[in-house]
Amino acid sequence: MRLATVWLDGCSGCHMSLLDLDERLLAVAEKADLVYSPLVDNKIFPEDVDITLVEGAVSNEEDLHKIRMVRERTRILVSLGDCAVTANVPGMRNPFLTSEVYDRAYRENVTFDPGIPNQVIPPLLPYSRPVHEIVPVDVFVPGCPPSADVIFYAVSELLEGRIPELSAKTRFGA
Amino acid sequence: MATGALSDFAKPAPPNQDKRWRLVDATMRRLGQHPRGLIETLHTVQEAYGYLDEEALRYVATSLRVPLSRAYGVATFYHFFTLKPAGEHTCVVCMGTACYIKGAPQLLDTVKRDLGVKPGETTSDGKVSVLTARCLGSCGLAPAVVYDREVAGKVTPHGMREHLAQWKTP
Amino acid sequence: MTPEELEQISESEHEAQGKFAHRVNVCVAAGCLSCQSQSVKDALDKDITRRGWEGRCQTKGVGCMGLCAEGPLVSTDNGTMYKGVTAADAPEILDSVESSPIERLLCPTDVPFFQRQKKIVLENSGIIDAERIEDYIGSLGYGALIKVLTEMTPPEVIQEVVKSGLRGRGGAGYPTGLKWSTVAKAAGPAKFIICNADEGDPGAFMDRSVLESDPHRVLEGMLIAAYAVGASEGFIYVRAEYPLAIKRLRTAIRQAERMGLLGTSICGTRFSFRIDLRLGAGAFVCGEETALIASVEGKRGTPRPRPPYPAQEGLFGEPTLINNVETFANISPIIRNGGDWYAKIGTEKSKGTKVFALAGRVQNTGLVEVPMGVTLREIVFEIGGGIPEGRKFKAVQTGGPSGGCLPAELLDMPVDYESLARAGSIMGSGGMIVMDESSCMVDVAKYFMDFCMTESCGKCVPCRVGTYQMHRLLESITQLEGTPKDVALLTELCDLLKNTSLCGLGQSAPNPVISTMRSFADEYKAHVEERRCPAGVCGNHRNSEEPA
Amino acid sequence: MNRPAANIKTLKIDGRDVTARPEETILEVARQNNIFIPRLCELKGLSTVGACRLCLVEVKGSNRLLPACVTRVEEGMEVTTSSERLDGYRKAILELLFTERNHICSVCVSNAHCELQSLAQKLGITHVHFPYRYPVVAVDASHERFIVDHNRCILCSRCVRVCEEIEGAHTWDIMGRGIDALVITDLNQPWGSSESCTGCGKCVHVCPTGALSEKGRSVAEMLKRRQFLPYLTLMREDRE
Repeated sequence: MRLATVWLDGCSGCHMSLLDLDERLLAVAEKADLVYSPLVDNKIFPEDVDITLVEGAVSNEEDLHKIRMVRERTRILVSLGDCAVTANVPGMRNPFLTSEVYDRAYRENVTFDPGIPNQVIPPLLPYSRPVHEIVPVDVFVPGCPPSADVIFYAVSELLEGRIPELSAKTRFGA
Repeated sequence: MATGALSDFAKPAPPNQDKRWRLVDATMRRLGQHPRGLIETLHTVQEAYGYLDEEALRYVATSLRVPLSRAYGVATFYHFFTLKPAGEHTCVVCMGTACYIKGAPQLLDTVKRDLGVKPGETTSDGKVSVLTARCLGSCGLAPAVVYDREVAGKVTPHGMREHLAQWKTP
Repeated sequence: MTPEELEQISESEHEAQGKFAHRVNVCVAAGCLSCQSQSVKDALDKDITRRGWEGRCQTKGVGCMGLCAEGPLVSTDNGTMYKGVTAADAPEILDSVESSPIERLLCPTDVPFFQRQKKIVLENSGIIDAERIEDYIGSLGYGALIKVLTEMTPPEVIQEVVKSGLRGRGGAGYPTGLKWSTVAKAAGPAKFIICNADEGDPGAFMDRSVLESDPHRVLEGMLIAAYAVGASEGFIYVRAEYPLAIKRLRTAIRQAERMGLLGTSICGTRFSFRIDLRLGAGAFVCGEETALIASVEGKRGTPRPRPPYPAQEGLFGEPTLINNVETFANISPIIRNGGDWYAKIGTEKSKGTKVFALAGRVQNTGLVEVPMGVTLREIVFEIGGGIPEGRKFKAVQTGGPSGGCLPAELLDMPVDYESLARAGSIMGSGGMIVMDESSCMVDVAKYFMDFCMTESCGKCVPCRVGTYQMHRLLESITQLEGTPKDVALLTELCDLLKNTSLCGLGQSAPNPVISTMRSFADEYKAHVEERRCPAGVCGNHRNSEEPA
Repeated sequence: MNRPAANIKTLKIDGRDVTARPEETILEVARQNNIFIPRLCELKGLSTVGACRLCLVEVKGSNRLLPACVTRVEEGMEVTTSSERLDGYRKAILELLFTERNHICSVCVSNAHCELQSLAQKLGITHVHFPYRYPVVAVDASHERFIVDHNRCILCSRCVRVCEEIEGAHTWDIMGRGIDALVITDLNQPWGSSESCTGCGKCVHVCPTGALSEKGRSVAEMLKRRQFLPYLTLMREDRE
């Protein structure tokens, strides 16, 4: 199986939790090749990925571009963690205008050379949104972050070709 | 119960000397000073003062022994009541079904363009308040608009524009 | 007041009116008033004085004549009707009462709009002066009340109403007689009658017209109901947005009290009944009985789960009978002519007549009363005169925000409770809005959902959040930004709201969406698949009649 | 207390034979028999309003779904508390609640102790398939001991009822209507400035979510105590 992980707008906590699999990572590695991930070197998301775990909400234009490409190249797309599932903390800006958010981040709270960057930082979308509002998602793993046990269970089931039943094991905010 | 405790909650005096409070008091008396007279009393206040402010709500609530939060809850539940003073003129665009399909949305667009206000708002100079109505029951004359209590039927954006212009010039 | 005294008032009224050689009636119901009909009446009065015709020609401010679109309407005693009359026409009209009619203003009455109607509820509308109880009495008014008080027992009255087959005219069509007997059987130290005059459907103005044109008829219906069920106090819950109706009701109550037709020991019997007004304050949900009761009690108008039903535990916890204006307005003719007479009109399950407010894209907008069972086609194309400007009929909407849009295929359907329900709409209170090809049905669905969202009381979750979600989905579809997935979500929410909402408002809120999705699926499809509005209504730039 | 046998109703809930007193509701009887029916607005000791619609059940012979919290038992009733249809509706209703305000469980004082959150898990909700609303609503920390965070409020009205029915202060009520409804104190003023609030804290402890909390609690630290409610009800009954 070809496995990938993607990091959109999130704190990387879900990837940390993934690393918490510890020695169980070896068990996963026996069944799957990690073909793309912020944890490995590949810079290009390959074609024909079997399973992609997505951490983070879709918040800016780069996220949007990336998740659409990932969806096209992935058989089973997994929303990993509350940011991907609900927009969670990145979504807390959603009641406000992006201009207000920029002001707060780059002007009000900045003492040295305040100003909104116009390069490098991809433009924010009007809302930070859960992945499934942008592209179809096959499996949802809520949790902030989902525990290593939950991730291991979910990935193991997927590698066995089954869709994991997760509601008994995790929830929003878990 | 001690009578002293009761007298603390005797009917309060009106907030000020304004004679219109007598009308309000009369309504409350007619309804036996009972909590169930709340809505009728609020109607009288709004008729007398044009809107319900905090002072009036507090006075009516205490007089009728209605909890403050309930009085506020009732005053904000019913769209006929308003907590803000209206402008010098009011323009009510009927949004009944007949008016809607005969061009009420275009009338609202006209108001927005000409006065720069949305329904429920008053122009910054306090001249005109714009409201919408559920249905005036003047469906035979759709689309209908009420300019300062006068119903006008078969209103066109052009006619409306002229009417609003009259109000703008002092 | 005795039967003899009533007879006497009636006779002297006839005599007083008979003294005039001529009479000119001017409609002073809200529709014509907003076209300055009062100034027409004033001009007529002035010209009568000028001519010295005071004893010869009477002018009378009367209620609605029906054809509101052509107002102000004026009729003369020789059966001529004039439309679009202005104050300047007054002298000419007075000239015409003794010569030939004025061709220029003539409103033909031998047309289907007038000929195809059958007036029971509106029998006095456009004929009597709503502000004079004598005129009502002169038209058999309060005769039914005297009849029940002197000749009938309460069970006999209920029996007559049961026999008539009358069903509630407020929407759901619950059998009126059955409702009355439930309240009559309920035990309670006090019972109440409420007349629901909070006509809330946008596009409906039947009740307003009845209240403005013939308020005593409603009082008489309530009195008879009170006698039948054993109530001693009644309330009319009337929209604050109807100032003229309120004024005329207040006048009518005062007059009836003065004549001993309301108050204690009515007509010398042990029957006492008082009526008070309660003003609605702009909440559609108060058409729901339990919400209406909460509002009369001075509270937020939120519905509560039933049972207990208002007939058992209603206003102030006591058994309460709630009927709407038109239902009460049917009572006195039923008592006067008998339940069997009434039951002969209409269809097997829907008896009598129904008043409809015909509006929208139709030639003759106004108020019509027709026997139950006539077809939509008759109403729209014969009585209504069809669609103006040579456009094509698209749909007729009945039942307001709880109803549905009926397409051309259903035009030959008879108008009765069952047929409308089968077609996915409801009778509702009687609003009938005609739409032509210039209306987009998705936009119409959005309009009604906007209404339901704004009017949701917010108590139960499915209605509070569901109407918001549905409106948002329809908003995006009408912005031509919707997807087929949005349509699927809409369908899911329709089912949810229908089955889980607390009250009728939420349960029926999806009806306009369901019925348009069923009959105009291609329009939804065009919006989400081709991003195109076939009627040219939707999109970011609304067509305006004039350049910005 | 002994009651004559004639006053006992027998009915079936999910195929099980159960008995009940005639004044009892389906929800009460189900609870006595450890049959789970989800609900958020109902709380034992407060009046029932039938507002959240989560406790809707199927009753044989009725074509409508009935709210278990206000529907009284009847002889021979056959009640189904769980079915694919009911579960679907319940999930949809809960999801609608999640979309209505800004429920960010991960940073909520009531995380892990929240009735909305735990019900969602129990009913197998792993994501919300309706779009979120993201309203701008306030947090009021003006009271010296308590906080109201409207982002977490589900308008169940438990606070309104406990304040009116148990405390007798009627500090809380609901203003506005529909999607714009909000719980308020007195004349929609800061809680800290309320004249009628006694500061008893009952509202905080009956609140099913993190909308009402005690000050000084961090994420997942707000535990709610409810034992006072049956206790007060019982003690007041005995006083009669």
